[in-house]
Amino acid sequence: MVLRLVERTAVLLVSLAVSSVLVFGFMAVLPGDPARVALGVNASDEAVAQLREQFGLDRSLATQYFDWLGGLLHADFGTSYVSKVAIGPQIFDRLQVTLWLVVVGMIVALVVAVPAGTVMAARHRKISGLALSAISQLGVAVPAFLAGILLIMLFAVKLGWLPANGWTPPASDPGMFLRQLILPALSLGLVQGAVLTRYVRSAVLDVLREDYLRTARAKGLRPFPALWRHGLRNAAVPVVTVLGLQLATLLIGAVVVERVFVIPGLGSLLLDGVSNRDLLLVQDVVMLLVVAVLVVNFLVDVLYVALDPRLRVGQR
Amino acid sequence: MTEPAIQVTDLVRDYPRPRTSLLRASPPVHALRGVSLEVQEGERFGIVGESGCGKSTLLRIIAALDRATSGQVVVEGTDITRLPERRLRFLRENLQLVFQDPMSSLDPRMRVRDIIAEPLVVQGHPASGERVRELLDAVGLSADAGDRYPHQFSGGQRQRISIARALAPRPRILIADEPVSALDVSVRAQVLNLISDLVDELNLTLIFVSHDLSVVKHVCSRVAVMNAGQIVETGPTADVYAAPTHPYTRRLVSAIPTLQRALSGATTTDLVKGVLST
Amino acid sequence: MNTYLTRAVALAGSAALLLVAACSAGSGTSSGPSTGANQSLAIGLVAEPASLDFTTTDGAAIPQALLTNVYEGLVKQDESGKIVPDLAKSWTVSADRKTYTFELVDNAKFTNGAAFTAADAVFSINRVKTAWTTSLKAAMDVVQDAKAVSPKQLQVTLSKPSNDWLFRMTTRIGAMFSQTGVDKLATDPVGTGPYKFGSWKRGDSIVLQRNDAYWGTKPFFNQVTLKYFKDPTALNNALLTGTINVIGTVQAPEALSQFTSNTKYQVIEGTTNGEVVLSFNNSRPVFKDVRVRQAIRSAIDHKALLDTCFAGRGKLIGSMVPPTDPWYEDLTQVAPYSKDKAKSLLAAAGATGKTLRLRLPTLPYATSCGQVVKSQLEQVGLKVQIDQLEFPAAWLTTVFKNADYDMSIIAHVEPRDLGAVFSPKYYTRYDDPTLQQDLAAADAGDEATQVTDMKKAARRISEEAAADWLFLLPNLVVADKNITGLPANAITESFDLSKLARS
Amino acid sequence: MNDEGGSVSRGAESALGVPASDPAGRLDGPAVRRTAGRRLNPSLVVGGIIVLVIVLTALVSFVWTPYDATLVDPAVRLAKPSWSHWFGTDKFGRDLLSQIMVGSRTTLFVGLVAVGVAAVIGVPLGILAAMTRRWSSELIMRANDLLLAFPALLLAIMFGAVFGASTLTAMVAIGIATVPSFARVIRSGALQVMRTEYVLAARAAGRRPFPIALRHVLPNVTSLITVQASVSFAIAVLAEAALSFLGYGTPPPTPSWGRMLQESQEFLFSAPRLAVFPGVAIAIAVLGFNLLGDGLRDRFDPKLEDRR
Repeated sequence: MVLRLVERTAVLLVSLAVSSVLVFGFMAVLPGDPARVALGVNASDEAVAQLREQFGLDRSLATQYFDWLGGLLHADFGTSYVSKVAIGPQIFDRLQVTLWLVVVGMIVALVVAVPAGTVMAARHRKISGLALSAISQLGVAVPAFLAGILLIMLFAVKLGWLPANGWTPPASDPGMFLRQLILPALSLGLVQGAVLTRYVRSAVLDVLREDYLRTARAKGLRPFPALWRHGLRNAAVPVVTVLGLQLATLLIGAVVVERVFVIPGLGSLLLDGVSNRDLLLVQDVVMLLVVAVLVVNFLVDVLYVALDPRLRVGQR
Repeated sequence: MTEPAIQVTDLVRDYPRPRTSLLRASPPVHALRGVSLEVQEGERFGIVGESGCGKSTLLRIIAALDRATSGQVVVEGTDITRLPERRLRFLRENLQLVFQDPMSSLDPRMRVRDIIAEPLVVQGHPASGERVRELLDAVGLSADAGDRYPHQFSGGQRQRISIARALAPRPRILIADEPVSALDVSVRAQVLNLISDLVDELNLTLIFVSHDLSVVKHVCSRVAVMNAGQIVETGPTADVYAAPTHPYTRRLVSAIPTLQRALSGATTTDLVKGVLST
Repeated sequence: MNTYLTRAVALAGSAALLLVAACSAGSGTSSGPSTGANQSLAIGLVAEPASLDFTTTDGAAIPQALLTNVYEGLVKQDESGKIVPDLAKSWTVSADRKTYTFELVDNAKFTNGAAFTAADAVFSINRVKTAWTTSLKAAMDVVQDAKAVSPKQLQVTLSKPSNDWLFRMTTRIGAMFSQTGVDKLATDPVGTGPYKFGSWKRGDSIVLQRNDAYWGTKPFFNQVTLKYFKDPTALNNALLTGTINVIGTVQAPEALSQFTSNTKYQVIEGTTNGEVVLSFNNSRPVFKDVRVRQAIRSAIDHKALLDTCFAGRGKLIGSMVPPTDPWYEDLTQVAPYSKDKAKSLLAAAGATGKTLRLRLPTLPYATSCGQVVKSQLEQVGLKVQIDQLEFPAAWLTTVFKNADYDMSIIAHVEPRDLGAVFSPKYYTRYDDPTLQQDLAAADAGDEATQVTDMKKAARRISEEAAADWLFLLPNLVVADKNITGLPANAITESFDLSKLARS
Repeated sequence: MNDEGGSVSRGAESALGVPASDPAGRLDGPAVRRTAGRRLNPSLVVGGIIVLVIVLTALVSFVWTPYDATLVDPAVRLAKPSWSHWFGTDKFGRDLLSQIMVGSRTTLFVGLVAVGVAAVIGVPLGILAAMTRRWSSELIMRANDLLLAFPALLLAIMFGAVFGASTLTAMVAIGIATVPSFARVIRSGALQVMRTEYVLAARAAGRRPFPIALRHVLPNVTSLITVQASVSFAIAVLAEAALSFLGYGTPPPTPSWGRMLQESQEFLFSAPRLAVFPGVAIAIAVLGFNLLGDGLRDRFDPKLEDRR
């Protein structure tokens, strides 16, 4: 198991290194000189040259890359070419916001998916199970932003129960923070939950067909208690895996939901960066997202081993 | 008969196992631990042993579908152990296999005609419909069977198709890997008899593998008993059956009554084991 | 917003900004409500600044938030468009119209504690030439010399008479900076205005605090939050649910009905400086023929277009002059809608069936109007191919800088921008010596001459069909019923917060 | 079987390999078998019908729509549904039904491009990864993981910024981002095929790897490809809608459901039908392709049979 951890870590590190080269490379081949882009169409060549020097863009690509990478390793994200402000604190601020959204969205998804998926599996031949299946199918088919708009129309505009949008940091006004968090987290979580529900269903179905569960039922346990005692741990393995993958989807889904709910998260930072051609900022945010996804995948892998005793031994 | 059809010397096959410790390499799985045997031309040679004893590995190495860790396989005078794939043409023409699982041994997306003709096409023979019909006839299937797909046949019929495919390139050596163990009891005898008849008729060398000593006894003149990657006993089938010398063989022989019972129905566990070992 | 936005287009980009610019009134008069109430206000706007430093960053978002609120100039425009005193109590112009002498107010102080003096004014004017990097700085080129005669008297000498210079002093380039307060302009602006910069939550809002040491009438609100919304629907929802009190810029005029029908809100509709222009690339052979340009103007049913793409809000104009400028004339009848006339003009020019590339910036009004323009032009026998270019970056490079386009649609929101837009160096590539003469005469003459000559220029570009003016963007403000002091017209660069109050 | 080894990583991987879009998650089952004579399952029927209707609508729209879908007619703007305009008109006076009809072409185009790109790259990669030796297979799958870390929407936005926003660039980006899930699923299917005895038989007959891939592996993973394509199709349609919402989707005047939805926003109160029709169209299309995918999967996967 230790070895496996070492191996996975090595793979992670190599992946991180390669992806940093990819991200840097992609930005480097983008048409347009960042300095000229930052200064504008009418800038003089001298001004551009001066800015290039100021940003260090006159150095070789390799130097720039290692400089950037070295900075990242010290949590120094550089200074924006456009706003001339340090990027690190901005990213950190926005990341906190997005993390709240993603984590609470994930919790919503789990709270929806685990019971719904289990019921769907346990009653897969019954009307209630089929009805739930149909609902989850519909949930998967609705774009997250549409769900958001509908939630706003209903709960904020029509009923006036919750604010339509906005963001308040939890420290400054916890009540407002929660009220503003509910709708975006729901629109992110419900749609994601619908997807997750179907994985839970199939994982539970698999477990239901296992011999030990049949035995347990043969011994007279009713389906839900039998599942509870024997099944859920086993069903958790594939679900956790999917959850890890979905975290990446959620991070990106947050981009759209942030737009609908006017939340100053990483997604809006990224979109602003792209439209302002704030290349270094975009590069940093993309790298951060990629790192997040890779690290989550790594953790899922590790968790996977921890959850499945068969895999822990290192053999089938 | 100057040289044996197949000569296996000191064959070893290890499979790596994933490391579980940083410091030591994991001990490899020893699938074969020094197997030697000789099969004479025209001989019907049986290999018997439990699931997982290394039978299938041995067959695959003989058929050059897997590579040995060490040791030597000589087929009709040629050492194939280190030959690259492109120089194995003679082997591909002269040695064919029949597999255990009638479900998995035929490509579900191909017509029976194309399945049987595949070795011919691959080896550049003119794939005449004539030959396919001839083969279908030889295994007891009607000529229109060629137009159908494998799933339209029963297990026994599929095994006949497998046999027809194996015979297509007119091999001199036929290797049968548990050809009947996945079949219904009722059709086992038919398929066994078919193999037996064809081997006689075409004057083939047969290697027949089974976990079932009684089946081997039915078909083979000589038998090797394998256990845990090693051959523990070799000899004429009748002798081994009548007077097993190795304790493991004795256990196998004494288990035959149980096997009889197994044949009459309670084969689930065996079958599952069989499936897992492949 | 990038620094490369030049002059008019700078503002044009974010439709919003322009829509909003509120006008300021003379602050000397004391008509405002009394201060002292500890109330706050939240205003919803559309384009968030990328930086707080408009000396190096172009775009309308920064002056919208900061000008007249945090920064003040020597002079400013009142709601009727007149130039009135601000940090200068009064001024005189020499007979040769080249020397301006300003008397400064006595008690103005910067928020960093320093007193405002003539030296600061000299510093600010000279700094435009040295430290500013935006293209707007060119308006200061005409200044030959600025000197502090006394701490409260400033003298500026121009190299040639220019009516335009004093007008430009009402815009951002006239903003007065403290000699000791320009170190961190991008994050910590220092000015003399009624508000001081509070905080900036990037991606969300800017908070301004009342400047309790303000030299003039102190504003009613203790704190004003400028909240930024990229999505117009979100902006509307924020007002509906009470997150904000004012929509400074209605981006989705179709959605106004939900406010007009609700007694909780007031809707204010006025004019702006934002001419939505269907611009022609006059260097393209097809557009060198005046008949083609005129045909296009005649082919467009402006009334139907305005109804369709801006819900009928806004005003039809026939040239590059908004009604708030002194030389405004109704020129909408210069090219009345007539499909037949358009067809015959095109036939005469041999342009029937030609394909034109309409390259649109990704801005809602441009996208909408572009589709109507395409449809209407195709009805008179032209083919129109629509391309969308991401705004600002792609549009600015392709259309604005490289003039690689046939037609485009953009709102030009800078005030008094006729001369700037219709010049051979601009992306319209409009080369007309007669027009240039009229403009030069207008700039050099006295006020009456200026009006006459500008009228001449406006009529000329309309008759020559240098472009088509689709409509003038309306100033659409929606607010809680009890908010007062909202200006009807938005003709300056700033959203003036000083007169807002709650009744 | 010489890759019997690394079972831990394989196990984890094939489980990870279940793409976020593989709701039943059973693609690692022996889906390579075909079972005949199964009764039709409802998902397959409903999904199939929906997809068929969309395809037919798109085809019909080439020869006939009630009105020219891009014709601007201010006289009838924002008309309510009536006999002359069944779904009403939008703010430009364009007929909504005609736009929905022509929009189905965009939807199909979107899906075909995205799925096409993903399949053309992902399928060979998956098969290659299944058939090559450990290190090269490992390399392909690691590269795959890496690509998986670049989310689709992100790629689409970047592509849009670089190459200009268009349906094609956006969907090529979505397609590229979908490659990993294709490659994984196809690899796990191809591994199953490679373990079958008919592949052994083909090798024993002297078939070389490339013909085996072509003659045996590819035909036997087509069911997986179909399932994956169907599910990816649904995802691409959703992605187009999201991109349109963000302003990186299909540019006007080409009718697109995603953009119609985006344009309808300012009418949410005054004319909600403008949002309802494209919204429902998108949901139905996504539902249709998802159901089709589920139905195909159930049909191809005998393991699921006892669940129904």
